[in-house]
Amino acid sequence: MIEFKNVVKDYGNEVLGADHLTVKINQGEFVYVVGPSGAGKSTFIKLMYHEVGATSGEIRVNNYNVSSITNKEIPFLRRELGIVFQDFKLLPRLTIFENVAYALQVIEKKPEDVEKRVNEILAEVGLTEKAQSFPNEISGGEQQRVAIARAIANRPGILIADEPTGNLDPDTSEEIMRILEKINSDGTTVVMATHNSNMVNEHKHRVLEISAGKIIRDQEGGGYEDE
Amino acid sequence: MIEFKNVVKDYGNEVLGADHLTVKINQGEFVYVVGPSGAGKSTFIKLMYHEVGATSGEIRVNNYNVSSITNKEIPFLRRELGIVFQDFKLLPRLTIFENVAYALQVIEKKPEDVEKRVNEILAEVGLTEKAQSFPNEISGGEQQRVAIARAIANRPGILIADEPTGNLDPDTSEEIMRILEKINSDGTTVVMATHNSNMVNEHKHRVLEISAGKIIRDQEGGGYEDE
Amino acid sequence: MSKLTFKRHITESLRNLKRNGWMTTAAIAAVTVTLLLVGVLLSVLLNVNKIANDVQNDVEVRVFIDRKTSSQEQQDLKKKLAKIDGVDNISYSSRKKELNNVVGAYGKEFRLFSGDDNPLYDVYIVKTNEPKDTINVAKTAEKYQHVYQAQYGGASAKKLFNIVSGIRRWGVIISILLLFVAVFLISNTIRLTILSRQNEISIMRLVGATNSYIRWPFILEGAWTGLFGSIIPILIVDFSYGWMYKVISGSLRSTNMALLTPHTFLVEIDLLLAVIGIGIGALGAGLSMGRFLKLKN
Amino acid sequence: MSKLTFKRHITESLRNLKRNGWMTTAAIAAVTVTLLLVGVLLSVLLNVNKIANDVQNDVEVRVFIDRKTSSQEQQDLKKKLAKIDGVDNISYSSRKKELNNVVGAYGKEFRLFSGDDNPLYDVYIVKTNEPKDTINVAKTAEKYQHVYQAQYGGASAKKLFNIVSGIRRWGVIISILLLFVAVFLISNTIRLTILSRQNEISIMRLVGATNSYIRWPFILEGAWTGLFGSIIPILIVDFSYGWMYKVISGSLRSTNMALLTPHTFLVEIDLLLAVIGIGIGALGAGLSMGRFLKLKN
Ligand SMILES: Nc1ncnc2c1ncn2[C@@H]1O[C@H](COP(=O)(O)OP(=O)(O)OP(=O)(O)O)[C@@H](O)[C@H]1O
Ligand SMILES: Nc1ncnc2c1ncn2[C@@H]1O[C@H](COP(=O)(O)OP(=O)(O)OP(=O)(O)O)[C@@H](O)[C@H]1O
Ligand SMILES: [Mg+2]
Ligand SMILES: [Mg+2]
Repeated sequence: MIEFKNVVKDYGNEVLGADHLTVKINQGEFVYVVGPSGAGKSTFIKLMYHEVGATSGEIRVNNYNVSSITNKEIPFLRRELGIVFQDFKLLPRLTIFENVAYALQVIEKKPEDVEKRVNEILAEVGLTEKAQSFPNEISGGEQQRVAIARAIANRPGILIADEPTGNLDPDTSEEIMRILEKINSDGTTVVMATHNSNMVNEHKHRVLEISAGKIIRDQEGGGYEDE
Repeated sequence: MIEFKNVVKDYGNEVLGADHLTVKINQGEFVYVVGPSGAGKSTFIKLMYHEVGATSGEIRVNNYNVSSITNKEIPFLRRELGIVFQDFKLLPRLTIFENVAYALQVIEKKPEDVEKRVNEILAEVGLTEKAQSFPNEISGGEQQRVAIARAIANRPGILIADEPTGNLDPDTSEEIMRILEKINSDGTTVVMATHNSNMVNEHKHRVLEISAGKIIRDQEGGGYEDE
Repeated sequence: MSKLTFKRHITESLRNLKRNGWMTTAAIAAVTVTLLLVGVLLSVLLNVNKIANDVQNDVEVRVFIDRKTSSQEQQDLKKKLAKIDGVDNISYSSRKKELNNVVGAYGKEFRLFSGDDNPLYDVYIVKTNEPKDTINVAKTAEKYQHVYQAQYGGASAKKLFNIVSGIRRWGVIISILLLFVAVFLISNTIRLTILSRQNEISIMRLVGATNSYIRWPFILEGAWTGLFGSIIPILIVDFSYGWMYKVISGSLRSTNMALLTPHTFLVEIDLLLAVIGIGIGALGAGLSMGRFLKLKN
Repeated sequence: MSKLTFKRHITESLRNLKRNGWMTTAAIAAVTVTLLLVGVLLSVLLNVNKIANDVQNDVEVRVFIDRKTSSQEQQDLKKKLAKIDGVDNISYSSRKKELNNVVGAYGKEFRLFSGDDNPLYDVYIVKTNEPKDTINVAKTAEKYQHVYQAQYGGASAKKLFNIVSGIRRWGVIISILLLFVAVFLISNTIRLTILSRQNEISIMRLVGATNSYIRWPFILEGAWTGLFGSIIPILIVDFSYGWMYKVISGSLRSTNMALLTPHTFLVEIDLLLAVIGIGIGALGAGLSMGRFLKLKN
C-alpha cells in the first residue's frame, strides 16, 4: 500500500518536483507513471523510498510513515521494496553476481540460498553468462537487466521501477514486461515510470500521468496518451 | 566518411563485440544501428572514436586510420566527431552550461563565442533554465539532452549517438529527431544506435542491423525489423 | 552481528582492498611511510631519552683514598667496598689518571701539578645496581679506614646536564607531536579513500543495507590497510635497530650509558606501530563514514 | 598554450578545488600537517646544528696573564689585545672565578687550592669575529708582555664535543629522511585525490581534450593545494620561532652559542615549506596523471 497526501517536493529555485500529489496505490496493483521529461516521475518514485525527502505532506508505504521516517528505519523500509533505478546504480567493484547477491546478503540470507536465488534470477533476465563480469564490461541493456534482477531478487512486496526498459530493444522489453506481470500476478505491487508508449498501450494497466509535478490523469486501463 | 574493413573486437572470454564488420558510411548519410541488447551496437560505435581498440581489421574515419592511431592523434579525431554516449558521461562537477562549454573550450574557442553557442544549443534542447544546475540535479531525460547538446555544440562533421532517446518521452524524442535530421540535412553524417522502433519506422533512413557482433542487414530506408 | 555476516565482512573487505588496486596501494604506501618515520624517530628519541636518563642517574660513587694508604691496604678496602649492599662492580683510577682527566677537560695549566705536586687522590669508582643505592654506599664507605671522602651523584660536567635535559624535553615534545601527526595522516589517508567511494556507499544504502552492515567492511579495510602498512616499518626498524645497537653499544661500553635493549624495546615499538596502523586505520574509516551514513537517504 | 587557455586553466583549477569540497579539505589538511612537522622539526634540527657548530667553532681565545702583573698593566694589555685584527670583544675572568668553574665542574677537592694556593691565572677571554681568526689572535697575544700563555680552540669538555657531533650527524640524517617523507606524503595525497577522479579524466579525453589540456588544471590544483597547505605551517613556524628565539636567546646570552636569527632563517624555512608544498603538489599531480592519460582511450 502506497499513499501520498498533499505531497510537495521543492528542489529550490522554484522547481517543484512534486506539487501537492495525492494518490493511493493498493497492494497488488500495476501502475504506470508517465509524463514528459522532467515532469516529476522520478521524484514521485524517489519519495516512496526516501531518496528525496518530502518538503510537506504525508507519505505512507506499507507500515512506514515515510515522511517522518528515522535514519535507522530507512534500510528496513527499502528491504520491503524492490527498486530499479533510472541510472541502474550498480556497484562498480562488484561482479554482476555479487551485485544481485548484495541485496540478499544485507537481509542476512544463507549463502546457499543466495547463490541459488541469484543464479535463478540471472537466468530469468538472460544474463547467466555475464555473472562474473563487472558492470563496466557489459552493455547498457545488460546493466539495466542486472538492475531489474537485483530489484526482484528478494521477492519484494512492492516493485518500483524507473524507466526499466529505456535501454532495451522491443523484444527484450517484452520479456521484462512478462516477468513484471508475472510477479504482479503473484501479488506484488508494481509501480513503473516509463516512456515506452507501445508497452503502455499494449499491456493495459492503471496509468498516472504527471506533468510539472502534478498528477493530471489517473486512469485505470488507460493508454500512454489521453485520447 | 566511415569505413570498417573486417573489423573484429574480441573482449576475451569468447565474447566477440564485433565479428568481421565490413561497412562503409558516406559523408552526409543518416544511419540507424539496431539490434537486440548486447548485440554489439555500442561496440561498433565505440570502435569509431577508439573508446575500444579493434582486435583486427581496419577502421577509417575521415582522414584518420583509427585502427593504428597514436595516443596523440586521438583527441583530434574525436574533435571531428560529436558523440552522445549511452550513459551520457557528463562531468559531475561541472554545471550543465560548463559541460556543454567544455567541448568548445578544448578546441580553444573564444569565451564570447562559447557562451553564445552554448546558450543557443541549450535553448534548442529546451534546457535554458537548467544551465546552472549540476548533472545530479536534473532528471534522466534532461541529462540525456545535455549529452546531445554537447555532442552537436561544435557542429561536428559526424554525429555518433548511442541510444539518444532511451530516457525521453515520445514528444521529446520527436524534437530531438527533428534536430538530428536538420543537422543531417546540413551535411553532417549521423550514426545512431537505437531501440526506438517507432522512430526507425516513421523516419526512414538506412538501417544497419547487428546481431552477435555481425551485420545481418544493411537496408536503405528499412524498418526497425526486417519484414 | 551473526558469525556468518562477520565472515562475509572479512572476505568482502579483503576483496575490496584487492579491487581498489591503486587506491589501496597508495593508502598502504602512505601508512608505511608515516609509520616508518614514527618508528625511526621514536627509536632515536626514546634512546636519547634513555641515555639522558643514564647520564642523570649515574650509579657511580667515587671513593677517594687517603694519600698514605699502602697498596695492600687499598686491596683490603676494595674487598670491603665490594661487600656493601647494592654494589655492582669497582674500578680503580690513580691520581695520575685523574689529573689527566682534568688536564684533558680543563686546560694545560693543570699539568703544573703532575708528579708529587698532584693534589688529587687515588679513587675507587664504585658502580651500584640502582641510582638510589649510591647514597647508602657512599655513607658506608665514608666510615671505612683509609677513605678520605666518598662522593655520589655523577661526575659529569653540569653543562652536559643542561644540554641533556634540554634534549630530553624536546624529545618528549617532538614524540608527542609526531604521534599526533601520524594519527592524523593515517586517518586522513583512509578518509580520502572513503570520500572517493561516497557513491558506492549511497548505493548500498539504497538497496537496503543498514549503516553497520555498510560500515564494517570499510572499518576492516581500514584495519587491513593499517596492518599491511605497518609491516615494512616494523621490519626496517627491527633489523636496523638490531644492527645499530651492536655498533653503538660497542662504543658505549666504557660509559654508564646504554641503548634500550632490542628484545624488549623492539617488541614495544613494533606493537606501537601495529596498534597505530590497525587502530587508526579502523577508527579513521569508522569515523570518516559517519557523515555519509547520517544523510537521510 | 594560449594566454586565454592558461587563464581558463587557472579559474578552472580554483573552481575544481572549491567543488571538490571535502576532498580538497582533506588534501590540504594532509599537506598542512606534513609541512608543519617538517617546519617544526627542521627548525629544531637546523638550530641544533647551528649550536653544534657554535660549540665546535668556538671563537674564544683564552689569554692567561702572568701572576705578577699589576692592575694597570692588565688594563694596558687589554687595550693592546683589542687592537689585534679580528678581535670582537674581550672579557675578564679572575683566577678565583676560574677556580670556581673548576670546582663546579670537577669536584670539591679543588677547594683546597683557594686563596693564595690557587694555581690558576687571571684570564682575558678574547672573542674573535671568525673561528679562523683565533689562531692569529692567539699567536699575536702570546708575544705580548705579561702574557703567560694564549689558548684557542674551545674550552668545553671533550665529552660534549662527541655528543654534539653525534647529535649533528643524526640531525642531518633525520632532516633528509624527513624531507623525503614529506615529498612522498604530499605527492601521495595528491595522487589519491586524482585516482578518485579517473572517471572524469576519461570523460575529458572522450570529448576531445588533449592530454596537456586535461593535465594543466590538475597540476594547478596540486599547486594550489600545496600553497594553501603551506600557509598555516608557515604562520605557526614564524610566530612560534620568533617567540622561542626570544626565550632561548636570553639563556644563551652568556655563551658563545646562538640560535639562527629569525629574519634570515625564517625566510629560508618559509620558502622551503612553500616550495615543497607548491612544487611537490604540482609535480605529484602531473606525474599521477601520467598513467590515466597514457591509456589509449
Ligand atoms: N568492456 C567489455 N568487456 C567485456 N565484454 C564487453 C565489454 N563491453 C561490452 N562487452 C560485451 O560485448 C557484447 C556487446 O556489447 P555492446 O555494448 O556493444 O552491446 P549493445 O548492442 O550496445 O547492447 P545494448 O543495446 O544493451 O546497449 C555484450 O555481450 C557485452 O557484454
Ligand atoms: N536533486 C535535484 N535538485 C534540483 N532539481 C531537481 C533535482 N532532481 C530533479 N530535479 C528537477 O525536478 C524536475 C523533475 O525531475 P524528475 O527527475 O522527477 O523528472 P522525470 O519525470 O523523472 O524526468 P525524466 O523522464 O527525464 O527522467 C526536473 O525539472 C528536474 O530538473
Ligand atoms: Mg526520471
Ligand atoms: Mg549499447
